Amino acid sequence: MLISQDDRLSFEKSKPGRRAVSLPKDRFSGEDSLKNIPKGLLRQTSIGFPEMSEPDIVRHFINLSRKNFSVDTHFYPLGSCTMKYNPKVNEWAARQEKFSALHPLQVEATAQGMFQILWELEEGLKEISGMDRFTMQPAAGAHGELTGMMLVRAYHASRGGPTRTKVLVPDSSHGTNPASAALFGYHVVEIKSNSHGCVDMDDLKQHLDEHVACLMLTNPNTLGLFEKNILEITRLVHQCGGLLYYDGANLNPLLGIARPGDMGFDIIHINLHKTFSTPHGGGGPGSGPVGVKKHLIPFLPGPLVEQTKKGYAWASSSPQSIGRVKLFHGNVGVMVRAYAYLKTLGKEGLRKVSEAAILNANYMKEMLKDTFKVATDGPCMHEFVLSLKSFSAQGVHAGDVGKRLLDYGFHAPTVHFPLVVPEALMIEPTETEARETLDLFIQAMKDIALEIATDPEKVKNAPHTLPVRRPNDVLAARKPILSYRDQVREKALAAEKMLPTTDCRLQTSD
Amino acid sequence: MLISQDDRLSFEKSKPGRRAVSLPKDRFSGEDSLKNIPKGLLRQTSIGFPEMSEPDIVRHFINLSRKNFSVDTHFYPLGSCTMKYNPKVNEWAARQEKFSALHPLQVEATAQGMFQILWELEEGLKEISGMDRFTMQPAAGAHGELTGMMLVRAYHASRGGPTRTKVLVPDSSHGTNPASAALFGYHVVEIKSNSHGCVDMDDLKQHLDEHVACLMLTNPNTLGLFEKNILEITRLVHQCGGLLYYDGANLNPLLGIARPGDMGFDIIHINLHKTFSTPHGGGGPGSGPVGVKKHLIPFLPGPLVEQTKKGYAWASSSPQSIGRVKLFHGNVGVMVRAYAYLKTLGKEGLRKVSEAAILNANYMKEMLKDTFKVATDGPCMHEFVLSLKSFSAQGVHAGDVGKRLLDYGFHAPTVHFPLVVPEALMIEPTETEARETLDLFIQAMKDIALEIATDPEKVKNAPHTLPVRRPNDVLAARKPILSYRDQVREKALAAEKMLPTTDCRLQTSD
Amino acid sequence: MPYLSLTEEEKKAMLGEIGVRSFDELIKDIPVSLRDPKISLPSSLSEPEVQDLISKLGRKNTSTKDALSFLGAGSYEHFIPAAALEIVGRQEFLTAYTPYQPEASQGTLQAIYEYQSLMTELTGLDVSNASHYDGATSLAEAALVALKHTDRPKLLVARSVHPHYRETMRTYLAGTPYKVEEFGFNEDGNFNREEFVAKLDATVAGVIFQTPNFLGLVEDLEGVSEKIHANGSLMILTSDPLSLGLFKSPGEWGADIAAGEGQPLGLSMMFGGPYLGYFVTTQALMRRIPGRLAGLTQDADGKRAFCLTLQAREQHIRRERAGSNICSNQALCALAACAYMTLLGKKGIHEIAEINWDRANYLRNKIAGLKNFEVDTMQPIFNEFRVKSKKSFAKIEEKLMAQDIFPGVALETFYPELKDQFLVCATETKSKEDLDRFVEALAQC
Amino acid sequence: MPYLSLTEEEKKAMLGEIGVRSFDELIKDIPVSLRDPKISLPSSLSEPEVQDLISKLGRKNTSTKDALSFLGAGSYEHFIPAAALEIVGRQEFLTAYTPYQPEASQGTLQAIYEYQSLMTELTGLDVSNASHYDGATSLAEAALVALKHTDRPKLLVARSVHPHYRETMRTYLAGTPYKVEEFGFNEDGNFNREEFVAKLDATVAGVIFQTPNFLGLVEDLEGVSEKIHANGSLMILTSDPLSLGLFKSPGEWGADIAAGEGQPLGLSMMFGGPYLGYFVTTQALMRRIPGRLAGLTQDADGKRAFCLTLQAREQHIRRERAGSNICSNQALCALAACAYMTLLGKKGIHEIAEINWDRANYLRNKIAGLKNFEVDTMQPIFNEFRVKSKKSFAKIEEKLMAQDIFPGVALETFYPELKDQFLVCATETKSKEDLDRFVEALAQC
Ligand SMILES: Cc1ncc(COP(=O)(O)O)c(C=O)c1O
Ligand SMILES: Cc1ncc(COP(=O)(O)O)c(C=O)c1O
Repeated sequence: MLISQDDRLSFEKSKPGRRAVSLPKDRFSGEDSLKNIPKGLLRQTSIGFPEMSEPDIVRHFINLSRKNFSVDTHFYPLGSCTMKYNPKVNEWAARQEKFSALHPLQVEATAQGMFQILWELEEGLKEISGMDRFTMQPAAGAHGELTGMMLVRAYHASRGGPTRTKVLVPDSSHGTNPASAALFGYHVVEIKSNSHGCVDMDDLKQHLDEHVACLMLTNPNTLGLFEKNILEITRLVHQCGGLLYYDGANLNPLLGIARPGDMGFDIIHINLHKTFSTPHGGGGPGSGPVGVKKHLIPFLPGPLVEQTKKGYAWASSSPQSIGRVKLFHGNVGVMVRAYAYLKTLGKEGLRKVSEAAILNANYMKEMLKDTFKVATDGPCMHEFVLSLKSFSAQGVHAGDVGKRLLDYGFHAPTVHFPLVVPEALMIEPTETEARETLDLFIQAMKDIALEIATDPEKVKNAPHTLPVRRPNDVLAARKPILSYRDQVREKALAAEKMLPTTDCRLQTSD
Repeated sequence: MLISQDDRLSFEKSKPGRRAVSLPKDRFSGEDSLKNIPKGLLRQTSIGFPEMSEPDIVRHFINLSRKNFSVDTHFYPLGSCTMKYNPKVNEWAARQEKFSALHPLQVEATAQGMFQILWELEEGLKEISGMDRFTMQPAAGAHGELTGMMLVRAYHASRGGPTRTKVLVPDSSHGTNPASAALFGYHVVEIKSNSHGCVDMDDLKQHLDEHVACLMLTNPNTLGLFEKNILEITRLVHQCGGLLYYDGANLNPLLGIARPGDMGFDIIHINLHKTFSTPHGGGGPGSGPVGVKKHLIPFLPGPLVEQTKKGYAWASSSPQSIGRVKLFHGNVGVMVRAYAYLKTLGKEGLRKVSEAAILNANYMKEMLKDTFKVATDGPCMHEFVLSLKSFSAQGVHAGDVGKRLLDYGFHAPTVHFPLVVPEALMIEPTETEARETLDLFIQAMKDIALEIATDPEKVKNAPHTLPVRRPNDVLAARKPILSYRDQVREKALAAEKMLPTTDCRLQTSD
Repeated sequence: MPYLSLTEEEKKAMLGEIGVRSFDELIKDIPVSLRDPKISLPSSLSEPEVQDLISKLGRKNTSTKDALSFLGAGSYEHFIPAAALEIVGRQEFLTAYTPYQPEASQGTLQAIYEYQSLMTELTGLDVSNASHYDGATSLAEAALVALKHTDRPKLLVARSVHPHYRETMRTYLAGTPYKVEEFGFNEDGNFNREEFVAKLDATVAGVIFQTPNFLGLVEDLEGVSEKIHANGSLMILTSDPLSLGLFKSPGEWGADIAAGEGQPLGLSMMFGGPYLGYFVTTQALMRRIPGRLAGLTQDADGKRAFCLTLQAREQHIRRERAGSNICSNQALCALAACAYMTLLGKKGIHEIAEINWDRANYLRNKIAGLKNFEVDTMQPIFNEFRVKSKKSFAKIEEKLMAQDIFPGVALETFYPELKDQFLVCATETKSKEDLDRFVEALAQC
Repeated sequence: MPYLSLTEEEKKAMLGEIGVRSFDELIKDIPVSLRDPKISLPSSLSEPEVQDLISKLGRKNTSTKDALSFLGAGSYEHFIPAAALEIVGRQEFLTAYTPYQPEASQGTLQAIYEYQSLMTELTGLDVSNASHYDGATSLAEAALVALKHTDRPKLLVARSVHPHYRETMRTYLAGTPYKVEEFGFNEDGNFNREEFVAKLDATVAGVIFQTPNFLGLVEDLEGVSEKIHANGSLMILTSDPLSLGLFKSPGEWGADIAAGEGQPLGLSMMFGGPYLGYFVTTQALMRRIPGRLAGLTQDADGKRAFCLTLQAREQHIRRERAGSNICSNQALCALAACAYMTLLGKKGIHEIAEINWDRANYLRNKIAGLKNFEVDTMQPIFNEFRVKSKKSFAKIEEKLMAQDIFPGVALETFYPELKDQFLVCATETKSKEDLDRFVEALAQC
């Protein structure tokens, strides 16, 4: 077994008596004082944490990290996720003790630098999006959407009138859109896409009535198309008294080019972890500030930052505020990164970013279109979708092509999304990639097309060169093993009943 | 080509017009002022640095790093190098801006925290080694040796008497010992090792006369043996007026167990980058403080730290000082790390470290001795040497076994050193390795022994699984290509003469 | 822009190669009236200028490293092992997306799986998710699980649960048919058992307690779960996870869900986030868990492999029928907690809890000796406790701030009746001298 | 000790397995009289305590980030790109040894090779080593190369070479048969051409210049190399490498060896080290280069590979006949410089030089307007210049220190005749406000 590839769990590497971090030995209260705690309150069960030395723990995690693909090591054209480069100066900024060691309830005067960042970041987001005020609390896009739905409800409630129970979402929308609306009790109505991949205006009109609370839209949509009827769409929804929510996950191609606020959106979230270049961390944390037009400001979660004569401060909550949606002020660490990025971008940088994102996507689309079917016509924005339906004959699915790309050293594009495209492969190169990288990817895709023709099994069974081959996810879901405890339990049970365990590896050589 | 394994040079990834780091645009002097600089002073030639974007540069270096073995990812039992775990808290300490942003010529009062570290580290080194004063200037072990030789010369010069021209070193000594002595004009005399691997007392006595300036010794020696006649050795050398220099590269097994100062050494260097756990950084920086007994203090390079009523300060140089051996105060960043380690060790930790280092080495030696010939008898200290002479029949050399270990996921031990052992393989596990790791290594060694018997070619051609196979070092030395310029030049020349280039890869697919 | 690769020449060439005359052709779908908005932003800064700006802004803050801070109340100052910081900084962890491609994400997946395993050990419950946004949202999701699982309309919440948690829960439930009812705490700070029992009726889906509660007291929950379960409701517990090294775990108290804030597990305070919502529950509720789950399985060769599992619960599969809408979570924070807990190890987790208790206990005893302050030394605490001042807290705070001491969090903000009372927190970061200095400063007030 | 793995049980078991009764049997060769020395050291600190201690010690320093510093004189405050810091922090670079096993060290080897390539580009010379300890030792080694190569006994050194370099060289050569002779500088700070010419005799192995010299002046070395080479000697030049983005390179001046300090290339000042000795020379002197060299070659499959080469020069092969004794070098510092230069790129290296010049030039012009100070605005400088004060420098320093300004380095320490003169350095780290604030403060003196 190679230590560098030792994939045992920390629990399996544990040995009684080993210690890593050392802790102070002094006790100030005197040895016996612990005895004053009522027995009934004390923990009786042991805590089965692993016992390892620091060197072994560090090696464990560093070697684990080496099994990942990441933006810093690989091209990661994951559609809808905007896996752009995460600038190192942003990380540097967020690590400064002068920010990281601030308590959220410190007296305002002692955190003026922090306040200034929050304030200026909000100002920047307002300018870029065309909105009037932001709450920085939401932790991610979906959290922003949920907050948005609360704002929608509070707004309509404040105005009386008919009860508005419907939230409209296009069938191409991201799963969080309907999920956020439904979680908050709204009835979700799907609007069809037309043959071009945009909102079907007729279908939309059919659903517009006085029960519409809101239309949620991402623009460009998940097919990478700018909704060219956007002004008509927002006009129609407003006309029937509904609000417009903008899912800002796809803001990257619009910096300095067009603003959701100008399109007529009332509420918007921005994924700082996408457009504003903060790292995804293997799934989070993100940050999903929610911006609104004037008429919705009173409903925002509090507290907001305000500028006073004595400096920045927390504004007292508006009586109409929906209330806080998070423990404290949001994912501030992510905001510090986004702030550093905003300062680097500046006025001049905005458009450059979006132009390059759009150009890169169009270049890839054009270079691939002879080999693969593009799901849409004409130019795309920052991403595009291929439909690999034609390979079904060989039994090859979009997901297989994604897996085969891993062997070529590329992270897979988003597969099987958006749902409206059969066998979808959704490619978003972002602006930070070099042309050479795009060319390598294009070549790999063409090579794979050839493989499908000549040796489809190779593609269907890919990847072949990664730390593991395809995990059996049916087994994973049928017999969920979600912790080391489950593993131990399963093993004991299997031993008893003489059955095979899911965790075969434990049975074989260690 | 996999981007993550793209081994082109930055120069080869360059494209005109690309930029990474941005710099301020403002000029305070006015555009034209540059014109005031005399033309003759200005650079005329262009600087052929690569042009790349920051994302591509980061990916370049991160992926390069992934081609390395390192302590944080692999077991690295490189004899004589003490590749112990490099604690992360030490790195954390050295990165603090409060140290890293100190200028070496700051007014003393503004750097008292830094001074305290230097002072307390010196105090600790004194206690641990049994010496009376240290200079922290030397940058590494070899630099310490050179400083030591200067001290030897200055000391003898100050006392008059016969000119002492000889420096004695055992034939098992590290190459830096004779090189340091010779560099400084001494005549180097090799003392034989006896059949047990220790200093041959008879040979030593033969060379002792009034021309002996010094005996350089590392103890335990490079065979991993404690020189049991050490007290006799130091007595004899002193008797004839010579000094004793201790090469502290092998101090790791002696912490809290025995002190060079007590053994009779007059001068010693300590490799902070070995015993004191600072990282090797791919070859450096190290730090090699030199400690002396009282009679040599006046000769130390200055300035030294002293404690005054107003706090710490630089002491004014002694008139007998040999003068500085380095630009400023030594590799302070390394010292900060060593200081953090010293504080973590404390009184209690010293012996624990050395005991574990010795035990680990003896355990490995005993477990391997039935399969491989151990070069010495009896217990070893923190390292031991195998002699693989017996495999010569199969044409397998120590170096081959080292290479084959790479395939097993272990860094190779030191090979072909010390020179006194034919086909030497020198193994130093260090104290920070777990028993399981040692066992895996032992098993790998045994497997390799089996491979030598059954399939020696596999071993002779190892490694098979690394980013490259064995580099042709004869070619490298015969036609040195030491820079991108050389490469370009060679390529042009080869094209002209229609010859193959060393850098074949450039000719084939990119 | 230092982060772009395309040069002007390349742009031109690429446009040409794809047969487009000008960039504007690519964005022709954007109505002209929308294009080129006037955006007022400062000019781009170069990296040296950004670094300089960040340093300058930093200097405008007085951090808890500059001052002696006794602030707690949901965000805690703890020592973070340097090794944990390095692990979290590993670029392959930091710059990866959600592990949707398991073959290219075994590092992240195994780390999440280990995090889940550690959390089940710590809480004594069966199944942990991969993280939620923070303690407040995690607890709100727990409330939703209870409401849906029992199909009952009401939550019963102890008033001694963190006020921000309760506010967030109310925000989440406002406008829905669900109701939140509270039961109070006694003069001594412990929950009011009579009121709890009285309000536990057939409409109650779940009951939420916090221990140590917001006032710092370790609640005695003896017999509570039996009552709740007999009523057909779920018991939800939120705790400082570090306190579980010393005090009874949610599992031991009989809780169905442990949901709360994991920040004490190796995350910096960072002015309030990013933090870590933990969510651990029983086997019975497994399929109601919000957020991602990493599971163990086999790969095509029968080798151990990890993947995200039970995804049918989630929004990207189930859309409007999903249990929760969460997508991005706090993965890197979970990794930090995973590294932290692993570094502490089996013994360390007990020790760190004990040390926290020791510091707070010592400090409380000392303050007990001051004439202008009152503490109840008989109540069991973890690392935080309530101090009643005989003088105005605002004045005291002002005085101490002048000495670079952050004395604690005023309780009146959260409970108007607790005038001039404040929460004081002391963790392992405080030395005896620190504590004595604080006491001395208080004595001067 | 948190860094050990062996438990007491394991130790016992292992001793047993190797047939040893007690640990002492393993160290029986150590004379009993030597064993168990009494060592007086403080007790072991836990990690939180170490962190605390380090933070406390840090607070006792006033760093150049806390103050406004104009210190230079061989160590320079520069902006370091965050990306460079991350690269240097990569564990696989940081915790690897010297790349003696090339197959397991291609990362380090290629990075060194790129460093060497960048240094040849920058200096305009042919071959760079992989690093030396620092500027002073590298220059001393260059002196040794000249002495050995020409087999002549004397070095001629400009007195305007950094005094610490000259001292180090003297230390290196004291007690050897070699001699160092110096030639002075003129009133204006430029080297004394007549003296140089006069002393350039047949015993001279090499001549050493610094430009910009210690007083900050860019030397005019027109015709110098011709004279030196005509004399059969070598020309050795030491320069701030950043200055080469603007001013003539060693190659252009005809130098045989460029050796000096690479700290300005992305290394922090760190109270004086670790720094980076660069050493670049001509093809002719290649085999005399001290220290390691990385070379390009082919692997067994004909694929490109890197390895250490020309090792026959080095101590581990050649022992007492080695050209230099260096073993460990400053590899990680070279990596930092490599990352820094790559990040700057072809344009950036010129720009950064220009900005440094701009800041210093602006500041010098401003100071020229002050009545108590005198500067020579006609002399070409890079980022540093000499100021003559009409008042006591000690007093000025005291006044400025009270305003958290480090005004510069006193020249009297190094050149007794330059009383109340000081060196002022201004790099790209200084904003216009910073410079104006300094001038304002000086004006008040
Ligand atoms: C279009 C779209 N909407 C919403 C989201 C949800 O954002 P988050 O993951 O930050 O909750 C995503 C994330 O992938 C998305 O692509
Ligand atoms: C025994 C011995 N002496 C001296 C040295 C030289 O030390 P440094 O590399 O720090 O110059 C070494 C380094 O490997 C060594 O092992």
